[in-house]
Amino acid sequence: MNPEPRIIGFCCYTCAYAAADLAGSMRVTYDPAITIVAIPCTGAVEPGVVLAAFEEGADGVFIAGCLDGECHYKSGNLRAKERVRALCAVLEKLGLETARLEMFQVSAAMATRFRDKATAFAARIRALPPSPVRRREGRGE
Amino acid sequence: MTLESNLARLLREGHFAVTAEVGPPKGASADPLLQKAAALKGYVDAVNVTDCQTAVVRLSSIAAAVHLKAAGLEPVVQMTGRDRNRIAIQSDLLGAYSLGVRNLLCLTGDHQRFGNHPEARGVFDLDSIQMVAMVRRLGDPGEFLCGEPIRGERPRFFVGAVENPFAGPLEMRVRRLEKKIEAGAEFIQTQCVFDLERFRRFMAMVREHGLHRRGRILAGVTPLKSVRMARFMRDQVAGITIPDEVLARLENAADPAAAGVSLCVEQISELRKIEGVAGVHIMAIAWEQIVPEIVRRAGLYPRPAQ
Amino acid sequence: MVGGGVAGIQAALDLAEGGFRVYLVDEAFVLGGKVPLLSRTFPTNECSLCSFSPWLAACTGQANLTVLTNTRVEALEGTPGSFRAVLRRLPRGVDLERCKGCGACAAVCPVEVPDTFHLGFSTRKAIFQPYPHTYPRAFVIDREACIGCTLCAEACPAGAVLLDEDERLEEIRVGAVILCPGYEPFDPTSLKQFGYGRFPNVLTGLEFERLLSPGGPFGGRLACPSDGRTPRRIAWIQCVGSRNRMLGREYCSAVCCMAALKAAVTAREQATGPLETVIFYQDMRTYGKHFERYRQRAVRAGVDLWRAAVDSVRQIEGGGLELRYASREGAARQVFDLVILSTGMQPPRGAVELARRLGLPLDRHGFCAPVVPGSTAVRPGLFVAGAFAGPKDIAGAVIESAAAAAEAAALLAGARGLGDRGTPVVPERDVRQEAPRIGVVVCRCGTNIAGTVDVPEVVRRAGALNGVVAAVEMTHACSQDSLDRIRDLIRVRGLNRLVVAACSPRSHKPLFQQVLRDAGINAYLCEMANIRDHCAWVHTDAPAATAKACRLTSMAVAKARLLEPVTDVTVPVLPAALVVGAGPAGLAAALAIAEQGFEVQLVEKEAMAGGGYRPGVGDGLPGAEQVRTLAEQVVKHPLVRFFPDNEPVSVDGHIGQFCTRLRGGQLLRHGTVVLATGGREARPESYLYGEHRAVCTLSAAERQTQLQANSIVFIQCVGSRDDRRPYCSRSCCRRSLALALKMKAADPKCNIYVLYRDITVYGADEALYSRARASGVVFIRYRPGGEPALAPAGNRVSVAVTDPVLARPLRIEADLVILAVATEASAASQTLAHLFKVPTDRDGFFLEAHTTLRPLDFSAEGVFMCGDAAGPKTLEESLLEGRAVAARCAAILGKGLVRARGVYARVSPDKCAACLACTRVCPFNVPVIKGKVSQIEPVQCQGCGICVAECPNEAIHLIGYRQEQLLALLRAGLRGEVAR
Amino acid sequence: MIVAEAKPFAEVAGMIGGCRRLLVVACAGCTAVCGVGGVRQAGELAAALRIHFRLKGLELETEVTGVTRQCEPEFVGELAEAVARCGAVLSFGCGVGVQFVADRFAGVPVFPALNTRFAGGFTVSGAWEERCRLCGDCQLHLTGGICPLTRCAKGILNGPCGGVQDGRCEVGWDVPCAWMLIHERLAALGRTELLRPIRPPRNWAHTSAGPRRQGVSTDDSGK
Repeated sequence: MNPEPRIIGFCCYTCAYAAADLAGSMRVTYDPAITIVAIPCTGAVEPGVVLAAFEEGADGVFIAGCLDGECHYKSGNLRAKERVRALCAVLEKLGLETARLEMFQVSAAMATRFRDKATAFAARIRALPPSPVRRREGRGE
Repeated sequence: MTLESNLARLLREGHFAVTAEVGPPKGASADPLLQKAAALKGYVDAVNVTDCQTAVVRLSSIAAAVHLKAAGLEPVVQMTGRDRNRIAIQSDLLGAYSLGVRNLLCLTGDHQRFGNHPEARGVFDLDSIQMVAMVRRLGDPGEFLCGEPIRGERPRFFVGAVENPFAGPLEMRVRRLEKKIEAGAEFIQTQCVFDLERFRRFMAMVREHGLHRRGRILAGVTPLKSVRMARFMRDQVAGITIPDEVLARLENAADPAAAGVSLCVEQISELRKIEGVAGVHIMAIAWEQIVPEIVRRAGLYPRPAQ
Repeated sequence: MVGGGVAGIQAALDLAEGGFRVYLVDEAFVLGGKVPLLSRTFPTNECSLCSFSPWLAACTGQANLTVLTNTRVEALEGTPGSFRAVLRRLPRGVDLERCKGCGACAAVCPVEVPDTFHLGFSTRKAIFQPYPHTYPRAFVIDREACIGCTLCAEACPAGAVLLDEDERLEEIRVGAVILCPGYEPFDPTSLKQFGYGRFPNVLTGLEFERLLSPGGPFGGRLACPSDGRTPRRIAWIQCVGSRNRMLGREYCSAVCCMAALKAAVTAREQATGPLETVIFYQDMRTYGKHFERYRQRAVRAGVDLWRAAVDSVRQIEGGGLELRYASREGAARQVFDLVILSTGMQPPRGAVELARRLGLPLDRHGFCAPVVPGSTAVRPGLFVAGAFAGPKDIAGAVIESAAAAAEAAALLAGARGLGDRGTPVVPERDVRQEAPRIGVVVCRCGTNIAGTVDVPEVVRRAGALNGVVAAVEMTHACSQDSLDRIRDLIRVRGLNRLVVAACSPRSHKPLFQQVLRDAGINAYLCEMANIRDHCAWVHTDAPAATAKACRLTSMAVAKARLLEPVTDVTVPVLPAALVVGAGPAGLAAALAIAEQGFEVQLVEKEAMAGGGYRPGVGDGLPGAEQVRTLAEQVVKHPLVRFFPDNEPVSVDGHIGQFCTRLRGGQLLRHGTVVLATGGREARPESYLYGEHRAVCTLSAAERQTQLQANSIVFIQCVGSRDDRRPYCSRSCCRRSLALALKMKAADPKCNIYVLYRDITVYGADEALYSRARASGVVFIRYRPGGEPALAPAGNRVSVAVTDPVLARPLRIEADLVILAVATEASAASQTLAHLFKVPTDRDGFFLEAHTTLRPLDFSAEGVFMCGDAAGPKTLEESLLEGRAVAARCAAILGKGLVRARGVYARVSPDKCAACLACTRVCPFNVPVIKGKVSQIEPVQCQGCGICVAECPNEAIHLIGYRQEQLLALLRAGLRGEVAR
Repeated sequence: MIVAEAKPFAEVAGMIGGCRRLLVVACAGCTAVCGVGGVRQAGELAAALRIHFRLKGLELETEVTGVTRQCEPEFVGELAEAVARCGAVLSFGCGVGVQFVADRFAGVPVFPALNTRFAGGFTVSGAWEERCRLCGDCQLHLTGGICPLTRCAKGILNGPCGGVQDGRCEVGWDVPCAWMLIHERLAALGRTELLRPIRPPRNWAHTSAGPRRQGVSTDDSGK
């Protein structure tokens, strides 16, 4: 159980970020623990940056991009998928639950799908204990 | 002691030679080998002893050869470049000759990848052609590969090589055969023949280049014991082709083993008809006891006296 | 530009970009036309909104473009080059500038009316926003519904509601008018037999699109409108209101076949549990690019295609819908849960009236077909494009509107550039040496943000952040007075960074960047925190929302601290276009570009212009004369340099600055490229071709002036729509029918048989089909597998085929067998594709950036395609595409310079190991290794950052998304920002 | 080019066990080019290691940097200060690089982050393939530019052996027989006569089988 999780969501500007905007204008609600970070394309997310998020104490990270075949940049979302797969392997080796990292895909019109995916992810993270990286942290905050 | 190779003599005198093949045991006793040998005695002119065939560790071919010789058979020692470098090969050959071995078959050797020690380092210092050339120079002018003269007796082996007419383009195989004979190979044992058609074309090209005159060619044959074995050889053993009609004949046979034998016998009679074929090399893998029947039915019995 | 649908918008933008003043007029409240209604677009199955919204966004930034929604054209007087247009501006009831789209008005509005966007499946208020991501974004008042209670006016925090606004007449002066008003779906209520309107589960195609849309009434869940239960069997009835003699509607609506296939596929994808999808059709017309493949995929996915005419639908107990139809076995019935009527297109009433007022020629169905095929002119200075000119799909409309734009631009060539409004540029202050002095503006957005988020708290916390020198709150940061205040704040407090915590940067960042520019600060020193759409609007718990707002703001500040100025990269455009291929399309493109005043370098591998129609090759072909005159015009045009017997051998450079060397050694410098290398007739490998003299190809037959034959057999789809070429060659049916009619006219006694799979003539050409049948041409359908069998019979050929109706073998003794053979990509395409680093599709035709919305663009900027090289088509379509491409080129050539996006990848040469990773991963082939290091041309870079994440040495970074910027932002978001 | 691959994470984590400060050094040479030894991979591994140790209740401090080529003393020299700061080095160089770093900083432990595999290149097949055995006795002019030593499983000079079938090698049906390739190439060049002469036994003295090889440098700068 994690009462106040910290969740970072990297959202591609063309689809996922737009879907999140639409979720706003449709006034659907989701977990405030989710913090959206805009990136031009999921293909631009550097694995190192994701690891940094965990190192800085993120309890969960999701990467949200366009649907298959709809990537504004053709293949960005596919590369992102590969990288997420590789990153999950790293988390496993580190002994972090792979459930803390996820990639999902939405179109700009799928506000509710975005809400559902994000909410489900947040629920999953809340069910997990706080990130051991943070628990172990020498210096407090 | 300068006893000449019986096989060499027979071939020179124009007899249709018959050789067989035995694989040494996977243990330190020669008995299994001698049992096989007993079956062959009197039916073949010489017996090949394989050198850790398919890269599976077995009793040394030279030691096995000595045992056979003691049992009254003439051995053909097989020597591959897979496990020995030029130093080891030359030294082993001096030893073999000193123990009365006269026939030598040079091979590059099956890759260790599919043997029982795949992690072994393959030596492949020399390929078969280079080995043939080296061995011939040991005999004449009697010098080691490095050029140093041999002191005392020189090993004058009757040197052979193998050829596989069924691997890659014919014309390339013939060219390679030519290189082996160039290098000094005096006899050639071929991969087992099932595809007679292709073998005939091969021999035709061999004759074009006059190779059959410069080196005695023994065509390989193998009695197929079962359909399973035939399939395995066709699919798993590199460089072996078995035509569908051959396979079909086994499949339709009530007694495949019997069919295999008669097939082998027919093949031999067909091979005898081909100009330039100086003999047959019977590779009855793990079925040596059938060799006498084959030799008889092929009308090659009795063998000329040693 | 009358009509703000996707086609109208694109053409308007092309013209505006190219330096013309453009008025984009639409009767609707918002731009977009029909496309936003669609759940997805075929054949890519993309979310139409996603792919389309960039164009809406572009409308915002375009200074030359004036969008007049809710406006009607009343009258038009004058002559080409100087028209006086009278516009009727209908009241919107809401001020476009002031409205922030917060929805406070709708929240209080007491009136509930059926939601027109969801076609009545759900309700909306009398004051409403027509659909998400609209442009303009402002709400509107539905006058019919409004009861004038003024609650909205009181509720509006921005005072944007104008209840007493009246309609007014306005006059504008324009040089040319393009009509692109689109279409209106046929209303099937009149067709009683289908029970539309009576049975709730009988829907039109468009209604079903809404049903499927993720933003639709059921959120994309497949459901029966009657009771919301999940359908298990859905039927489509094709050609409702199209190809219908009785209704006097003898045209094909051109899109319904694909629309139905797409809807069926989508339905199957979205279905939970088993679903049967059956399409009842007459001819499945999948003639467009990638369409036939789509059809095959659909069938593989389980969509059933039944070739049968449905005569009635009736509702049975339990709400099921029983279809009665004529099958080969006779009358048959089937019960379905949902029935979708593929209703055809018809011209919009308003447009028809306007056309009448303007005295434009209308066909008997009310469509405004151009006078000369291959042109869009209907009257000097007046051009028509899109479905109003005749039914067509989105891509078709986009192409036609571009062609219209080119023709208009040619007419007004002299006026190009007059449109540009030079905005005075404030000299930029160099802040690189300064320590960050950040100003934070927190927007209340009326109550939108302030309602949930404790704005003063956010301001207080922001004020304490490192590097922040000023933190203020504003009611509406985006209102003009606020913008002025921000500008002054920057000046007075000497700010060098701006953080705006408000709504979405997607809609508002450009606005605040402009403020920075006006204040003499580089526009890229601006960062936004989306505390409305991503916070206040989606969280109800005030403390949590406030905490998050603070977090988002501190993250933005952390990033802002590391922002660096970006100088706009621009490259001058060489005002010339290279056109490769002088066939019909290439010639049309060349002429249209030259007519707009730009140099054209026309390269042709043959010695003569005309492509397949050139003298000695195409003599006698229908249209050969037209092409020949066109060729003469082009070749002797002063702005055209013709290089016959030549071809490109090397290409260097990029959009604006291409440098191409020809085999002849000539070095050509140009700003854009048009690849129009055409296609070729595939050589038949069957049907005795080349073995019997009575068998010839369609084009050979067309070239014959005198054909002596009593019995003629046409065989369609020879080499098309098979495994080898899974596409329809598009022009053959039309050409075959035309030829058949010509033969009948010449000799009414001759017997003509057309052996076909699907007669694929679309739009107005449907008339050819009915005329052919009327004149006694016999049509016999064959299925793949049941191809006709030919056997020589002396001078004749005996053709055996199975009669599908009677299911028995037929034998025809033919004097002449005409094979409608496939069109395939020309061999040159591959070489050119390699040369210009552009892709081809699996069939060897050029592959466009976006099949629906950018049908003539390559994803490599500044390079375009047209004609058969892009896929088989009719001569008229090729000519039209040539013109259209000219408009795309002119948009670039007219601009004089191309500007890089603010976000592009930058290489640090010292770190580059020339490992080629970037060149291998870039989806647009932008990076090249030059001088031993990677070079990424800013104007070509699309700014995706895929190479950035791939570069092993971190030698590439994306402006505005540097790793250290993201790390700082993450640290701020996760650890909490370190206060001063 | 030298082709390397990342060592298993556990192995690296194990070897640096006791260190609390670590200098992670990328190499902009071969290993970066084959996408395993660049600053990116160094940074990612450093981050992973930091997290790994924190989860063990330990703090690892890392400094990530890179040099142009770790196989050059001059470039390695640039690391002096950083090495002094950290006291231990994790090298993303090839075997050569690691040794040069270790030689230069004999006082500090130097750990290899990569396994050095072979000399090869990125082929159209999208994979890295071995192309040279560094035998020091190049015969490519005789074999149509295809190295039998590297690409023939047995490295024979008078091939092909009898194991070839349908142009495939006996060691695996996915491996083309190098000698068949050579034969085709020479046939295309019209130079099959090159296959006629018997190639004599190879002089292995120049190869990895021989003593350590040293190149003679024409100038002895830095010596």
